[in-house]
Amino acid sequence: MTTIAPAQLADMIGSIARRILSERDRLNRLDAALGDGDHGTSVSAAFAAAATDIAELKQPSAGDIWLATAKAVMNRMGGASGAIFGTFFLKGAGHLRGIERVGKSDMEAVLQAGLQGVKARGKAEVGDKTMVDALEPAVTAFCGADEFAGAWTRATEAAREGAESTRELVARRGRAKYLSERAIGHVDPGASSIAVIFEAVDDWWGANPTPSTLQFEEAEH
Amino acid sequence: MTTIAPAQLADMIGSIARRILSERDRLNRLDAALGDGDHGTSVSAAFAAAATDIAELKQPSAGDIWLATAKAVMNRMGGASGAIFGTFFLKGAGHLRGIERVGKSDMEAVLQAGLQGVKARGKAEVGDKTMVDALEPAVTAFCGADEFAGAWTRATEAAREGAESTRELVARRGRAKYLSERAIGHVDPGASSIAVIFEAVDDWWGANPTPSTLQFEEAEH
Amino acid sequence: MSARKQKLINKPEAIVDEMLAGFCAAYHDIVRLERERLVVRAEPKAPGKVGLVMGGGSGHEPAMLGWVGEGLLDVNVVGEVFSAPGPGPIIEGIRAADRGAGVLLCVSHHEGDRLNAELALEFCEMEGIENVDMVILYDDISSAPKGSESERRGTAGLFFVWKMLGAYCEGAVDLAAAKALAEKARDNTRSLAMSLSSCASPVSGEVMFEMAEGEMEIGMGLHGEVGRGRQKALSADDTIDLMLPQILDDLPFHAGDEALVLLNNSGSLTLMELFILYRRVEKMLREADIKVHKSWIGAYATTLETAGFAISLCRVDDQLKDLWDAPANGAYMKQV
Amino acid sequence: MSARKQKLINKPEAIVDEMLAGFCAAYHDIVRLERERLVVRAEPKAPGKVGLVMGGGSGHEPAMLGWVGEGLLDVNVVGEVFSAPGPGPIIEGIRAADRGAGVLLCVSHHEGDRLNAELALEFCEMEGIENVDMVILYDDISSAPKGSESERRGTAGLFFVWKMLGAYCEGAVDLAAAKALAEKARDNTRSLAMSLSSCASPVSGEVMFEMAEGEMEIGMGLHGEVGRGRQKALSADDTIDLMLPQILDDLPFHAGDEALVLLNNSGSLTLMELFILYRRVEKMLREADIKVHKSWIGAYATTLETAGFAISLCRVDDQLKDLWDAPANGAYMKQV
Ligand SMILES: Nc1ncnc2c1ncn2[C@@H]1O[C@H](COP(=O)(O)OP(=O)(O)O)[C@@H](O)[C@H]1O
Ligand SMILES: Nc1ncnc2c1ncn2[C@@H]1O[C@H](COP(=O)(O)OP(=O)(O)O)[C@@H](O)[C@H]1O
Ligand SMILES: [Mg+2]
Ligand SMILES: [Mg+2]
Ligand SMILES: [Mg+2]
Ligand SMILES: [Mg+2]
Repeated sequence: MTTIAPAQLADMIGSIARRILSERDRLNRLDAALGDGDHGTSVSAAFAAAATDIAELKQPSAGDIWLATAKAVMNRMGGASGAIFGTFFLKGAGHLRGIERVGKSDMEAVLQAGLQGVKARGKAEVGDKTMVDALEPAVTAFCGADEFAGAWTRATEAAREGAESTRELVARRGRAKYLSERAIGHVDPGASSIAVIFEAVDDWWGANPTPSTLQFEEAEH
Repeated sequence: MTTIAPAQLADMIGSIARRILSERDRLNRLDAALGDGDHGTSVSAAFAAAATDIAELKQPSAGDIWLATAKAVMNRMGGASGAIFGTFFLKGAGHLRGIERVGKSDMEAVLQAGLQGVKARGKAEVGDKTMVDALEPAVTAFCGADEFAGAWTRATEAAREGAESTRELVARRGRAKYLSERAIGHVDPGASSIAVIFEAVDDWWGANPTPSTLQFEEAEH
Repeated sequence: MSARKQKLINKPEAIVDEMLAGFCAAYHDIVRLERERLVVRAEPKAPGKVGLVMGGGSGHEPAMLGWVGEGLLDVNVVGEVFSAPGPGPIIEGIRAADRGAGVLLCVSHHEGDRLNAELALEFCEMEGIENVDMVILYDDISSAPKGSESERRGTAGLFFVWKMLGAYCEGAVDLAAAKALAEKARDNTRSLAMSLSSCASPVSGEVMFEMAEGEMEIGMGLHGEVGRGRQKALSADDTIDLMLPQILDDLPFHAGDEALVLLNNSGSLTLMELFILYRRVEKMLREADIKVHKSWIGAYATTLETAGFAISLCRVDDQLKDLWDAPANGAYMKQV
Repeated sequence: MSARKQKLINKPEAIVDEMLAGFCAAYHDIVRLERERLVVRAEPKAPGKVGLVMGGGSGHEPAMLGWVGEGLLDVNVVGEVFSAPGPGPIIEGIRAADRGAGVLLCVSHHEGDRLNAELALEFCEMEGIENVDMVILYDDISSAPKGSESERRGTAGLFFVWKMLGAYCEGAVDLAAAKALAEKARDNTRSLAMSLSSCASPVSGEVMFEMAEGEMEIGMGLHGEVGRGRQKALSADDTIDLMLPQILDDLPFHAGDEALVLLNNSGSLTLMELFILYRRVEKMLREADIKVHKSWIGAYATTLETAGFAISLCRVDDQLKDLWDAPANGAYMKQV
């Protein structure tokens, strides 16, 4: 693959949903240490809802899929994290308008727009112990790679490292901020779920799905 | 002593109050197993109030002292036990009307009237795991003895045995009734406080207080 | 789970008096502390009307303090935690409630409350206080079998009786009629409680009884009196399915009946749980064709911080409905 | 003490929807479930008046559900436990509250609530929904220092704002004026909370945070957000002596001021404890010559079954007093 068709994009969201679900309890446990213990539950419910909503779209464009994901994540996750994770897709959806098959440079723009949107909305920078600690290095790594395939792998590694880096931080955003030093020693759940999302996409890309395995029909381009 | 003067009767109540106070925590613990854990607190507060109220009476008769004790016990203890323990003194007070110095046969009538009043009021019989299990044998033993001194000692022994006998019983009255078989193995707190009261009187009698040690003045008869 | 032993109090001996001081300061437009342990209406009811006195132990707040006021009780005589007041304070309460048409002393049926009420009435007779009567109220179906209703305990469902009797006595001039109305309301009321946890006494700091996490007990009394034994905790729906039919069968309630419904929080259940429970109650009543005239969900008669609830139902006819709908202005019972 | 993990629920995923079904069934004369997660007044307010929408996470019952009704909120958009609803439901809520004079979206200040409100307003603009504004409300003095008031969290004291703003919007035709009134009420309100215990999530069944028996923490947020660190639990009077002066100094309140006072139960404190606490509050205010216009003691904005409380004070002038005294008819806020 060098470009991604809308049906494949939809399948990718489905893969993310399944992977996040399998990590739900671990993410909840991470959140139990820093927040209210629901991150796994809400992020998995959000992506499951996104997959369902997308499946109901008729001949969606890439932008439709990204927008549906944004809305599902915002409305199903709720809370600050729903707004943050949702904004990531909402801003990306803007960049997908009019694009039929998503190439690597399109994806770079989508990820960049998402990242900037997240930072503008949530006012978090790298080092604040949030999902930005995983997302920003992942997006940078993705953009620095030449090809789609290697790009997902490098982004995944960067996201994992970024998530791990939150362990030693004090939180300046989100619920964990009220813990002050008591937050040290725990990995941020949102950063971990970013790593899980990139992992899921990387594996999905590796499995290299063909249009025939996908959920709904579309005209081949 | 072969008769008790009102001032001595007042002193006797004071002795009961002190002894009950020293047993307060043990009585609370007994009640914690079978009821709400307050028996020691309430019965000690009640006798303390009785002693105070009596000290404020001007030249009280024996009946006045018994009535003041009844009212203090009823109003300070409250609850079923306040009514029961209070009735014991209330009915006794009736028999003391017109009596200036209390002889053994007067005391027999007082105790009998109190016992009958308690049983009529609370509908408890021996074997129901209440204070009646200690009170009835104590009164019987008292009446069976020839003299005041030995009578208190025998009553005390009977009360102690009666209290101990409640250990193997299921309660049919009071809060403990709701415990059914779970009450077995625990001594009834009300029966224990009856034993403490008789012990206190017996010891007080043994110490043989003279009018000069008493709290208020009265014309000697 | 263990009950909370740490309490926000000062001296254990002073809790009742300090509570009353705070309560009466907060609601001085509704109640007044006539003397130690005696909460009376700020504005007494019209002369020539039957007075209503209710005595009882504390630890059940807002019961009964919160129901003193217009269209409700005239006087609440407050005892120690879970312990009825003695006859002395009750007599003072009767005196305070007397508006010249007699006084009805209401007794939530527990041994202590009944015995002290009896003693108070004996003293009244001795002291020549006339035109006083008492009514014994009960509603808890778990404490004695059908046929032995008069041995049952008084619990949360008496809420209905106070409200309707209070409305009635706002205008009543006849003590016997007031007593008959109280009995009518009582005889149409049934309750059943359950608990998930115990509570700890603010006096002794001791847990009242032990309950393990994941256990429940149906039929507990308002002071944690033992019910029908422990069982594994059920879901909300299964709990209602177990409890509500017993209440309906006991009166029994029939299709076409109208009822008031109370879902009473014993202390620390959340309203979220109560609303989830009520959803099932409402469904079952709808299916049984029992019309809910009005429902109340909240902490009305508590057992300190016990986690549990009671369902109470009162079958109402037109008279009782009118009395229910009449205005009331207590600190914790307001109706326009 | 450990928090109660055993909950009376059915499926954890269904708690919010089942709660709303039960709540709306019980209070169908006051509220209606317009659609999933949208609680609206049974009778909408007069056309041409400003609509009031409040969104928020659940777990705080009776807030905010209980304050939908005449003289109060028009719409409550309900989120998951302790989690703000997303922009989609908020927009539906705004639509439902629109009576032709614009809609004010009230936000209790927490990151999630603010972000989703901002998103909702952006979507409204995109979709051409006009005359919508939002107001950010806060009152918790422990969450940011004086001078940084706008970074503070919204907690129990917003009770005052809803009530007065609701009364105002019953007649208001001007959105900007409504927003200004909300800000005025907010800027006169201060709160401080404390806790003795944690709570357990009904979703995960996990305890939110651990607290040892005998510890307390001053300044906790409405979701158990950390306050000023743990300390040994104090007596009731000492706790008030520690907390109330901080509130008075913050506004600051002056001798001669009039104030509304709320003593809010975080969940499982007993009313007995609250009355004992209020006794000291009232004394301290009296000594500071601050007149209590009206006081409320009870569970208004809870943190599930947390044992703790908040003190909230709102300085009132004649306008605010009139708005406070105006009638209200919500399921859990009734005033004649
Ligand atoms: N302002 C913010 N900017 C970026 N990420 C944030 C922000 N606030 C919260 N998050 C992320 O959200 C995660 C928590 O998500 P979740 O548990 O689902 O939400 P909630 O805290 O509402 O329960 C945090 O771990 C953090 O990564
Ligand atoms: N009906 C009764 N007849 C005789 N004694 C009773 C009766 N009910 C209760 N008691 C006595 O009262 C005791 C409990 O006293 P106490 O703990 O002070 O009262 P409460 O149960 O109200 O807390 C019981 O141990 C029992 O001996
Ligand atoms: Mg979370
Ligand atoms: Mg006891
Ligand atoms: Mg007791
Ligand atoms: Mg959350």
